[in-house]
Amino acid sequence: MSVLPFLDVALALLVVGLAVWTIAARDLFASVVGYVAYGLLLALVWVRLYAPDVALTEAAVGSGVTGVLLITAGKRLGAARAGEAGPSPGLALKLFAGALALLVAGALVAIILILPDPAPSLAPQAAAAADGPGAGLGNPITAVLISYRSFDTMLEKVVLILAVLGVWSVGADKAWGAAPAPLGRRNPYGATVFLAQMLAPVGAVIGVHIFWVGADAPGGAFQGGALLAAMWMIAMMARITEPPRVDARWLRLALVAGPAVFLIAGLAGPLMAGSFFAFPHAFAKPIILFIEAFMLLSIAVALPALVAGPPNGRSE
Amino acid sequence: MMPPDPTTPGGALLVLAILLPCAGIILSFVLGGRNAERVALGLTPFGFALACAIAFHVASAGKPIVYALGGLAPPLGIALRADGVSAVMLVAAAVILTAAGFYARAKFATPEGGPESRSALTFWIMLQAIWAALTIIFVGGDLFNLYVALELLTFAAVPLVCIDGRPETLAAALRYLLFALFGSISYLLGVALFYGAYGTLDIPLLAQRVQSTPIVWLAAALMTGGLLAKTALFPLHLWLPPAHANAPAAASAVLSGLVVKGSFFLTLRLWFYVLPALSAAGAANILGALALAAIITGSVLALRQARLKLLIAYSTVAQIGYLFLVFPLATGAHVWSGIGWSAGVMQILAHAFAKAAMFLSAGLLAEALGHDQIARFAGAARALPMTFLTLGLGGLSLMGLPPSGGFSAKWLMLQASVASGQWVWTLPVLAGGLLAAGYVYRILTPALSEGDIMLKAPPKRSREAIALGLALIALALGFAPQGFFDLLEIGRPLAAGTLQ
Amino acid sequence: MSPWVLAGLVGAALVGLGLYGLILHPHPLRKLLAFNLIGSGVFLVFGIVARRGAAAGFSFDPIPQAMVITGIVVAFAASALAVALILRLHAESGRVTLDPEAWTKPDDGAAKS
Amino acid sequence: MSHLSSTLLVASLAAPLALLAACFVKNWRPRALALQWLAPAPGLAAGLLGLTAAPASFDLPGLGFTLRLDPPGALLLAAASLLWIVVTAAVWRERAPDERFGLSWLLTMAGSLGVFIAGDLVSFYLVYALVSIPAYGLFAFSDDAEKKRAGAIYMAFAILGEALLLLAFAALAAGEPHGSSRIADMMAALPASPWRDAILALIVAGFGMKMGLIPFNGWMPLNYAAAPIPAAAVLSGAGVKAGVIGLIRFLPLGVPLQGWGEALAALGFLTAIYGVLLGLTQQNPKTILAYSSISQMGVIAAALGMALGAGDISASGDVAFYAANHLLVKAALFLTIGALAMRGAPLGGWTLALAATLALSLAGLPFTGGALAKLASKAQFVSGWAASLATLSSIGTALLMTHFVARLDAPPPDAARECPSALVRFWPAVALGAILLPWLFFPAFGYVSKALEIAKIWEGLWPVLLGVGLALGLRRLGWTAPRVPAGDSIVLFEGAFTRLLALGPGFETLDARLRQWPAAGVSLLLIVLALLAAGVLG
Amino acid sequence: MIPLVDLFSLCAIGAGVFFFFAGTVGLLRFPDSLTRLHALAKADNLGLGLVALGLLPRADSALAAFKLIVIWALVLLSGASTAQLIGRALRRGRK
Repeated sequence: MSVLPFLDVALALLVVGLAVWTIAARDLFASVVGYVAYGLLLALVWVRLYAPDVALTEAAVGSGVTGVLLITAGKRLGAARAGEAGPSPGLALKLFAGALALLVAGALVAIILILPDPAPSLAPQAAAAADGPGAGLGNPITAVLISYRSFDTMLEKVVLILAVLGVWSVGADKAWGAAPAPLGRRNPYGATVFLAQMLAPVGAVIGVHIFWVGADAPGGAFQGGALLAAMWMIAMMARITEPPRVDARWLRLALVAGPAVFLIAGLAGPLMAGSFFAFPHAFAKPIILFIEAFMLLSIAVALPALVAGPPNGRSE
Repeated sequence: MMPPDPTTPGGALLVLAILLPCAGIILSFVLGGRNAERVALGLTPFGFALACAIAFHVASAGKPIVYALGGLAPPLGIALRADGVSAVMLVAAAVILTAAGFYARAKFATPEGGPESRSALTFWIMLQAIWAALTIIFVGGDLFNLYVALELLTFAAVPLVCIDGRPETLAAALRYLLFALFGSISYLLGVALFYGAYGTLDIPLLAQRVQSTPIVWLAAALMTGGLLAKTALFPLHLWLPPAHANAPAAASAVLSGLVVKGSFFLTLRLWFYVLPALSAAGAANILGALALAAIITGSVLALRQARLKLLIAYSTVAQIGYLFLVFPLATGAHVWSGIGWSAGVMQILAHAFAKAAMFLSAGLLAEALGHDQIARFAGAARALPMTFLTLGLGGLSLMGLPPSGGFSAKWLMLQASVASGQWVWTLPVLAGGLLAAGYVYRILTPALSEGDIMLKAPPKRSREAIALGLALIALALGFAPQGFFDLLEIGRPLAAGTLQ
Repeated sequence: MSPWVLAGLVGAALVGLGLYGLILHPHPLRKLLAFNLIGSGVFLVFGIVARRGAAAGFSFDPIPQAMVITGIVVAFAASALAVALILRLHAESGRVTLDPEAWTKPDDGAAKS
Repeated sequence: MSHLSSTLLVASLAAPLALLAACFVKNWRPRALALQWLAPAPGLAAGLLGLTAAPASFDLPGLGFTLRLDPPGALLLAAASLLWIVVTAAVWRERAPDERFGLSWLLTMAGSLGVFIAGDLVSFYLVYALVSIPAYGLFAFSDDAEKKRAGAIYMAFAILGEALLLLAFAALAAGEPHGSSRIADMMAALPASPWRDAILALIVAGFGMKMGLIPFNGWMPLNYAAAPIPAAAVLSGAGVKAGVIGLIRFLPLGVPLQGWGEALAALGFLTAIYGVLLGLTQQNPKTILAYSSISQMGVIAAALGMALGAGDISASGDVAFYAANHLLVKAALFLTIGALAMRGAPLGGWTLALAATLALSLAGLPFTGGALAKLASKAQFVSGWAASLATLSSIGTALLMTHFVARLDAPPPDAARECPSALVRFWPAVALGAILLPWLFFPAFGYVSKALEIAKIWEGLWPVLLGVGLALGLRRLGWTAPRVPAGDSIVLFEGAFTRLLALGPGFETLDARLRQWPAAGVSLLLIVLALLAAGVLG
Repeated sequence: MIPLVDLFSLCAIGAGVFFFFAGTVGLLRFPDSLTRLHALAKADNLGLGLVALGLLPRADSALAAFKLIVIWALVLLSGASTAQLIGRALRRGRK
């Protein structure tokens, strides 16, 4: 009798409990904090599902960067009066909506329990392709992301560009071109500065490491990029560095580097390997790492840009 | 082990058609300023040519053209697939986006050497993003890939809604975004279930494998619900009127004419391409009932709006209802299904062109008059004859009067309803036409009556011509030859026994 | 009970909770949190699908896992866009309500005839 | 079909459309509009040529449209073309109306000529819409409240009629087994169609609206009162005949349908009598003519109803002749209002006599075109009750027309201004033409000599005399009819419409509720669950 | 006989778990935020340190062992900084 099932159940209860807290908390800020904790614990669930890559992504993006984003927003909105968003719905509506949500969740549970057995899987095909289009990458997730379903990944990078532009576009007209508002307070606390000075270099190294091993072990451009992004954000919070101006050419180049290189590589596919988004088997791994390197850069720049928000014309 | 590469001749065009606007986005973003506009407009002829080339290939091959990305066949790889409907939609989108782009030059121009402006950069990039997203939606063959495309579409559309930065547009954009996210997450859950059940997300492969099991039905219900939220089918239209009515005219035209069609198109794909083997009469009737409610409510609300753009936006709510009549009228492998199918596609096209033309005209009108209060239009038709001609012609198609695409669509819908014995669907078709006549009348009558009107600035003739051109296309659709309807049948799963 | 069933239950619970919050919370940021809860619930469904698909020497099916990674990034981008809109709306108007009536200008009103 | 006639047939539709196309160029527009009086010329030629030719079809290559000319259509085409030429030339000779009016005129003209030659369902619907909808522009653009009201009501009926016909046509098309869209093929398939009764009901209701059959008669008096005299002339003359040709084309006359025939005949006679009675209550000569039109259209419907009951396909020619006569006479009568108003009171003896002769032509006064029309329609009214009712309607028409002539000295205020002066000068020619031209056309349909038999003359004369006598007698007695507002039953429609409008705020409330976020969210879940249930349980 | 290394691991991890437990009790039972913070910081730093120490001998490689130390160091760093920041925020809130 292993102790693991009990841990699993405890973890599940904790995760659901924090989710309930996130929904039920009266205070906006408390709800946000609950969500961040929830995200961290969820990463553990992913570990238990044999999904370390997802766990890393969830911890870094789903909980970490999203956490900063939401906490910042919650802090700015928290000062505002309650009830400004409109009245809370009545009890009857609450009961009705709750019943419907319960029904949907119930249906989902029922369906999950009758998922076909044996489960259909593309794992055999992915395994078979590992030495072909998979380029001998030890991490099948990376092979899926950069080779088999590279098209999804490239589009997702385009989505990130659009999101950045969308966030910027929310700013004021006259502020265009300027930098977003600083992430930290005018006189950062010593502890913040200390943390940034200590953590950022180490974190950056770890980020690059995670990216580098991603070809064969859990990790990759997403996770590494998210870590780099986090380090940059810490540095910005400590005012060691400031958010860049949105019209900075280097920033724009960095943002598009990933998708641009991806797109060019995809377009070159017919010349290299006879098909768009195909890579010649002999050079597949270096090409993939090359693409990933630029994606790392783009992610590392895009996530902080998304958190920093639209350009801000006012000087603090 | 590996299935053979299903790529067909001409398939490479599909990749190019997607990558072209993607490259445009990247270039515009890096070069910035006036270059964004140059890139966006400079690429339009190429995009249009690619769309036409795809249509030509599909028509001449008589079967869908396919491209397996990376040379890797589904289920492991992603395939792109263009059939007759995709081809037609690609061309329509190319025309409308090009028109919207050239129309918008007046508003979103960056002066030579001038500083980059927020709204201009956003507009030109998002316009290309919509192009890219729609292209993927029209030719995508993988349900998850289509999810990414849907998100691309939403991310491109939302900033356009609030591009002028007023609080009410921000609220409209936020409502749009949140509800669209609600929709996309619902869609994504359905995708997960499909993968869990069949281990593939490729549309033709799924079509071969699906059976009428609870998993499939839940997946289909979730995906449909999500897509309906993004399409704003009544009663999920909460976000549409303010979003479409407050965006700049060129954006409204694209949002109303094309963007809602993107998610609708995926609904079509789901039911007619993924699930053709299922007997979906019950679901089709639910969608038909919602369509009926949409047509009546949307039209009545349009009839009661004081502002022209809100009127046109509510008309979109009604016209979206018409789109969904395709489900009861084309589901199954009946003789009449082909008629219903043609009707549905014709309705997409007719509404796309007519509505785009009307929104562009409404924009010109608002700029010229400084307002879009219908009650204050007296004498406007004399001052702006071409603009009102466009509104009238667009209205003609919405009302379903001949000759117009709207007429053809209604005509085919009525035939399919009668032939299938579902007389109940003639009610919304006819009532919607009458109510549309009512709201078009409401626009035109005050404008045509006598009155003195002061124009702030007369609209540019070229912009009026663009809007008129779109309206004329909506009209010309009424003359579509048989070959056009044959094209729509290419690749339709249940067309004349293609599915065993 | 195998771990994936447990994860499935958690996923379904998250979806249900998120739906409840997304529908009923008036504050857009709370809606956004709820959306993210649904999102992670949906990702968990992908996760159990991947886990159940363990085969050919893999302890998971890599395709759904890769989709989750893509999905997480997209969901974050969506959250960022929504937060930017919420903050801007708040800064511009001091309100964050989504109630359509609250944003109706007097001249938007229906024609009273 | 001969080369010449097919060319003319195409040209009858192409000529107005070409002018329309020319209007898109701003510089050409005034010229094109001024030249439009020439546009019906090919139609006139085609019509005259087709009067005696065998029915023939011509498929327009490429577009899938079919044009068809048969004697009934040809007669109406010729008469309508003639009317359009005369009135258009007169209107533009004096001073060009504004472009809005000019374009509406041209569009209506194209539709009005097109309905007589359209051979397939879709093109018929198209030209039918053309003759109905742009006509709005001929009278309703105005600040005058009454004209606006007339316009709105006209439009409502036009669109409603279009909707009913659209459904009928779609059902026809769906029931045609070979995918043909020709009207003739549709009609061949109709009697066996499972939806026959529904289609017939829609056809009668749809075209009945155009013809002003009760209870859809209310728009016509408002319309003609609001329209300027030339517009009223072409609308009452040519426009309304679109409904007549519609019934001729879309009733399966070759197959006896007893029940439908009797119902239509009853509706027609009822309308005929009703029109006379209500017309007597009116004071405005234009309105009186409108009620006379309602009554005459009732007679036509009755004739078609009898033919439908008997399965008599030859009735189409007779009815077309009756309609053509009405086309010419009614248009001339409208012009008479204007012409005499310009001449001013008091009306001279011969003027009055000519006007009276013209008016009584409608009642079948011997030696007028009306006598021939009556002769033509006689063939349908053979049975006892139908013959009696037909005679009764003749008496009524004579009564009503006498009332009209009596009211000519009180024309509506704008009548003199509205009427082109050329028509005033040529009025006697126009009136004589309307009285006599049918004699030229009649040989294509029957024997003129029949109309000159003494018995027939007497048969035609006594109801007229009786009607006129009654009218004069009542006048002498000082009897005045009760006043009924123009449009009579329309007030009820308006009331119903107002109540319908009152539903609007309800919809607004509903919409406002549903657009609340929680409502939309709940709706989404409900839809998902409903679809799930439909799938799993269904 | 348990190998000495395992005994060491057991003791160290056991002690670590005790500190975590104590920290959690403190978090739940202490009267105000500053004292709770105090309890938490101790638990994190010492508890995790002892756990990491216990795991050290069991690491597969020197790199893995190094990683363990780095993890502890990073948590130490962030824990201390965060506690400092929270404490400052609390003091500001009291004023």
